[in-house]
Amino acid sequence: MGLKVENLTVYYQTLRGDVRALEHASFQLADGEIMGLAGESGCGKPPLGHSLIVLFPPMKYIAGRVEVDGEEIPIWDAEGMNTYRFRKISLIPQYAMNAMNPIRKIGKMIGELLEARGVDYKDMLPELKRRLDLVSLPHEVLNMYPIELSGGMKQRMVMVISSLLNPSLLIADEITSALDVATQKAVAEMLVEFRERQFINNLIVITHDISILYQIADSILIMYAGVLAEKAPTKSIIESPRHPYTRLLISSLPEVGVRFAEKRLMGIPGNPPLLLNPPAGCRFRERCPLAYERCLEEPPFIEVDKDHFVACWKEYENHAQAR
Amino acid sequence: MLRLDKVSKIYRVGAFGGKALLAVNKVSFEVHKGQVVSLIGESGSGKSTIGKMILRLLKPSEGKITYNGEDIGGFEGEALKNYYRQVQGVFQDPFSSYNPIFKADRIFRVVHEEFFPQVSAAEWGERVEKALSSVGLNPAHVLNKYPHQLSGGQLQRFLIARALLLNISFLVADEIISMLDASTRIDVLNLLADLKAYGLSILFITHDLSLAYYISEQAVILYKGNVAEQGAVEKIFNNPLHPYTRMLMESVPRLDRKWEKGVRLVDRDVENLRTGCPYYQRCPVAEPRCALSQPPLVEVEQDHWVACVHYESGADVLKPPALAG
Amino acid sequence: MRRYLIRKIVIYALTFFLAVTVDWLIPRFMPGDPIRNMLTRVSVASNATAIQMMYDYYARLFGLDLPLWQQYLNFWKALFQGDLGISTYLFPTPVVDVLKRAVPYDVFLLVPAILLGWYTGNKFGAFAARSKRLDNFVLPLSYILTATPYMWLGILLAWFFGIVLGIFPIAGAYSFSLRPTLSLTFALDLLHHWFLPFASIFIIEFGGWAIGMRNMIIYELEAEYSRYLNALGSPKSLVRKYAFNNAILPQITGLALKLGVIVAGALVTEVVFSYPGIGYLLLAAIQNQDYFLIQGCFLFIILGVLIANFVIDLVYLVVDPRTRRGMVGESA
Amino acid sequence: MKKRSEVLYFTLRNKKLLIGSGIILIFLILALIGPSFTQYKPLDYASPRGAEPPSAKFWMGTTFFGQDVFSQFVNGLRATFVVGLLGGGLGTLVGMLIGFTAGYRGGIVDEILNAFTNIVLVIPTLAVLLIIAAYLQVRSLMMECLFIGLTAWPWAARAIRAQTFSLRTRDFVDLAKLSGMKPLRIIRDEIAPNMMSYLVLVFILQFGGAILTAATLDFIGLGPTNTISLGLMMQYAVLWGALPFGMWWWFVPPGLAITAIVGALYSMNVGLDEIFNPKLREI
Repeated sequence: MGLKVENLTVYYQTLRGDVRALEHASFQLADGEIMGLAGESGCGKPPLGHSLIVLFPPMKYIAGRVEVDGEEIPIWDAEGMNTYRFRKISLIPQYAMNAMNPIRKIGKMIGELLEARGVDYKDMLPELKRRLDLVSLPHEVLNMYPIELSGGMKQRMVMVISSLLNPSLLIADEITSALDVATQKAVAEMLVEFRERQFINNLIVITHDISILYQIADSILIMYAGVLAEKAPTKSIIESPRHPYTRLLISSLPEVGVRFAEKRLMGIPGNPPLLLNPPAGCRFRERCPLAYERCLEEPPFIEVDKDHFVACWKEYENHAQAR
Repeated sequence: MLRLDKVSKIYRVGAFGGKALLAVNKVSFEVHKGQVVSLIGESGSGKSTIGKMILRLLKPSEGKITYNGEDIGGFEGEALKNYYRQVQGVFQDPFSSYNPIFKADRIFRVVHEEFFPQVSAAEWGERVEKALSSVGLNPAHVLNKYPHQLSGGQLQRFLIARALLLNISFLVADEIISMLDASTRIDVLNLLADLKAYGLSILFITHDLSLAYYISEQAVILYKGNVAEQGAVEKIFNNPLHPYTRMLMESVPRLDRKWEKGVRLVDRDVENLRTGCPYYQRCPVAEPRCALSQPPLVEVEQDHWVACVHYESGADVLKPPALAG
Repeated sequence: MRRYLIRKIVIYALTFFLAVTVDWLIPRFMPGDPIRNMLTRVSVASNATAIQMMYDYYARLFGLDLPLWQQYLNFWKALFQGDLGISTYLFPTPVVDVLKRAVPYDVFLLVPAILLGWYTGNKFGAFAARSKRLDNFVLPLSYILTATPYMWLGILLAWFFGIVLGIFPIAGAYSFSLRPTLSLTFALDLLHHWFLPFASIFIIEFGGWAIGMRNMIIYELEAEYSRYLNALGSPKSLVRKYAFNNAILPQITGLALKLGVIVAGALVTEVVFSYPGIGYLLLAAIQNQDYFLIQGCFLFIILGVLIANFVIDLVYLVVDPRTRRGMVGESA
Repeated sequence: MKKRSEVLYFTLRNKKLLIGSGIILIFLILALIGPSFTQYKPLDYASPRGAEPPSAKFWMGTTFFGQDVFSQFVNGLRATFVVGLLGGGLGTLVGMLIGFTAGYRGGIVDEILNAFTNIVLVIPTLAVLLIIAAYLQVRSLMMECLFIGLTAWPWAARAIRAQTFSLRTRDFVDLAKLSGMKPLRIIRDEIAPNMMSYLVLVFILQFGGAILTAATLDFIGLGPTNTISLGLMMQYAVLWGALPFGMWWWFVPPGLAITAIVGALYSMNVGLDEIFNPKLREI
């Protein structure tokens, strides 16, 4: 059944008013789907990822519903969510390097965490050890303090902890950005393996690095300025993007094997709008080379091809014509 | 014009400098006029330390850095200031490069006060506007603002404009685009390439081989402070020799190729390896002799050097497939 | 870990060395001739032989005819022989004996007041951080308590409980009518006299540690390991427990750092209640210009604080795994 | 611009800061103009009968000897503010000097200064003050400020050092070096302005600490020999039987004033901290 998000809208409360960080987000993940979430800074990746598990002030729930395996999840209820966290929805945080209590031995910490959630540590221990093997961590780490582990080891340890109760949905937030390329690759591949072994059902990988997503994700969701721009299977996003923003974004990535002297790559001129008071209509309008009058209205996020969703009037019209 | 000659940097760490950490080990290279040299490595490879030594923010422990033949270690007072007129740096984190409590354009005022006190305010204003235009910024949009009101890309261009005001001939660009959004990255990179066309020499410090390939002529691959491979960037990119370089090429996620499956990381158990190849611990093709002595940098083909026993004269040149597994 | 200990010991040794030097320096480099000042302004003994004896004693001990370095060495030598001179105010008792008499009272008063104040303050501060309403009440109260000068709280308590209500004695360590014996009556009397000075130190300590812990724990509740626990749906009790365990570490260091101030506060509390500890003794020494006794008290206080500090460092070593495993060079 | 107005907004909304500074202001005004409201000098024997409770003539009553408590109180307040300002100010300055030097220079200079700071930190400073004061026969208020300032700096130095240490690794400091700025100027123009809020907090705490230390010294009778102070009032009160005679008007005001001033300073400290540190702001 996977994950189903409908019309999710989350604001950030600030002094100067609400920042409309995420609006009208609707999408679905099929069983076992690994989705990458990408976009520039300030596009709304964290609000989307975090609101699915830890919606705390200054984040404010406005509207929308979230279903995991057909069951509605009360994301607006900070206390009530505790039942679902860890068991149904789990998180590998961006701050994985500091996520473990510095003065507890890791094994003891896991034990206390599990007991607090009503799981017997002893029962869990064999499985825990199996998973440590899987991510190539020695069993001794359970008897060590976090400070004794290297960055990559801590990252893998947190991955094991977060997925220990086989959550249906796992959210991995910028987990590879602090790692060296070799470790980055290993960690990303382990996440895929977690899915293969059905430790987790769905995985959402939040990152600014699209090339990582190309390696591991089944689908990619591109966000721009707090709204969904495009969601499609990875291959389609990379090879035949439909949204003008996605196209520009992909083409501005430095391709391997290109030299300035031979081919000059281009960025996207301009800056994303401020979300305190975003422009009406399509939020990419001001930077879009294709913008026309209709873009003053907000474009719907529609399926233009199988599993390929786009929020762009041009695509909407092409699609309508095709039919 | 800028030359490093067996430069090393040893950090004293721990209480009362108890332990020594070799951050940079006998690195030599040269940057010619109008040339871009890339310094490539992971975090902890010593690449930023080299940049800081060139900028005189750190002192080399051994070796010599010369600029147009003069030892930069000897520059004091006016001579140092004169050096800074010609050699400047831009750093990784655009937000950390600005004092958050002042407006961003204060960096221009400081340059005015320190280097050009004789220039009138009006003329300086014109120069600033010209410099901003030449880095693709609209002065009216960016002047008189606080750093947090500008984007990372704008801030990095500001810093390049600052360097341009000094009429520099050498720029140390330390990971200047790694914290920028994808959409603005390439513009800043292009700007550097354009400046190079006007005769500026650039030391481009990065962890991304493809970026180095995009912009530079020469490359130095560093691992734990040691040069693993160095030479013409085309040769390194098209024919990587050192196992470390190959690992980098293989692990960097790319949009045109998927990762090879099932490559396991090597992590040999070595306690305080003092002798031997610095990459021994992680090298998939290491041999027992690799733990004994550090291989010297040898020229394998013209302008392509590598430090690996497999390429020492007389040794069998390693065939690429052997490295993959 | 060995590094940590060695480092600490070196610092303490240096501190002690410096303190003794200061103690030695002051009477020598202050304006005026200390011997003459003392003997002209204070009539300590009535008979001429005693005065002469003292004069000789001082002349020899200050040894103003000797070169300075020799005076300094002699001072150290005497110190190691446990010779701190003779009190003029309690002539001819050696300073060391005078101090020895006062010490038990200090230990009896200070150790419980400081430790209990620290412990309950921390517990209460952590408790206050739980709810907004409790916090709103506890926070201002604690701030007022730490802002209160020790002697003033002592005076207020003495006045209210001693004079207005008349339920506690306000001076001395035991009633004049009793002699120190090992009887229950005496023990109860001792406690009765002990309570108010104890309470006035305890209350102020309590307030200070309560605020400290409250601020620390709020900081720790924001820490990333706490956020991770929250994200994994752990109950508040576990999050709070971890935050407390982490917050208590800086509080231990804080106790070591504040010890000097606390001891100073306790000294004046003793003065208010005429409690016969070092503080009371010191005041008497100052008022009677008894330089040897002043020097002795000073050295004794320093030594006490240093030893206590070292004990706290050892405790820290046991409590914080990071120092124990030698991962952090300097955390205290 | 936005940032400024935000700070202003929080300043005006922060009760802790407003209440704290209000209390300080009231006492400050009292200290400044109070003495002109009484015709008695603090140590004059104004009333032939001693130990009078508060009345229209003697607003705060008289001491055992018939001295006007109000006059002593307002003059004592003056001394208290002087000690806070000068003693606390000096402590802050020395702390800045050592903290900036150690933090900016690093290396061996830092090691030495750090060890020195730790040593002074461990020695109970009050004990040092006691023996110094005990050996001096004539002591002025200025001297007291000097001694307090010279012994109160260690924790400030430690705190400033830590802050400087983290700031000096920031890129803008490197950039200032690349502009040929001298170390002193970098500390003054680049590092110190960034710590302004922090330095204000340090000063406030030093101010309060100096007042408490002075009160303790004065109470033991080692304060200034030629003026009145709040601590001295308490000493006289205890010494001359204010307790058994129930003369609460003699010992309550000085202690209350110290508690109120120091408490108000702490309250301001917390308030300012909330303003400067967005993490602590309540939304």
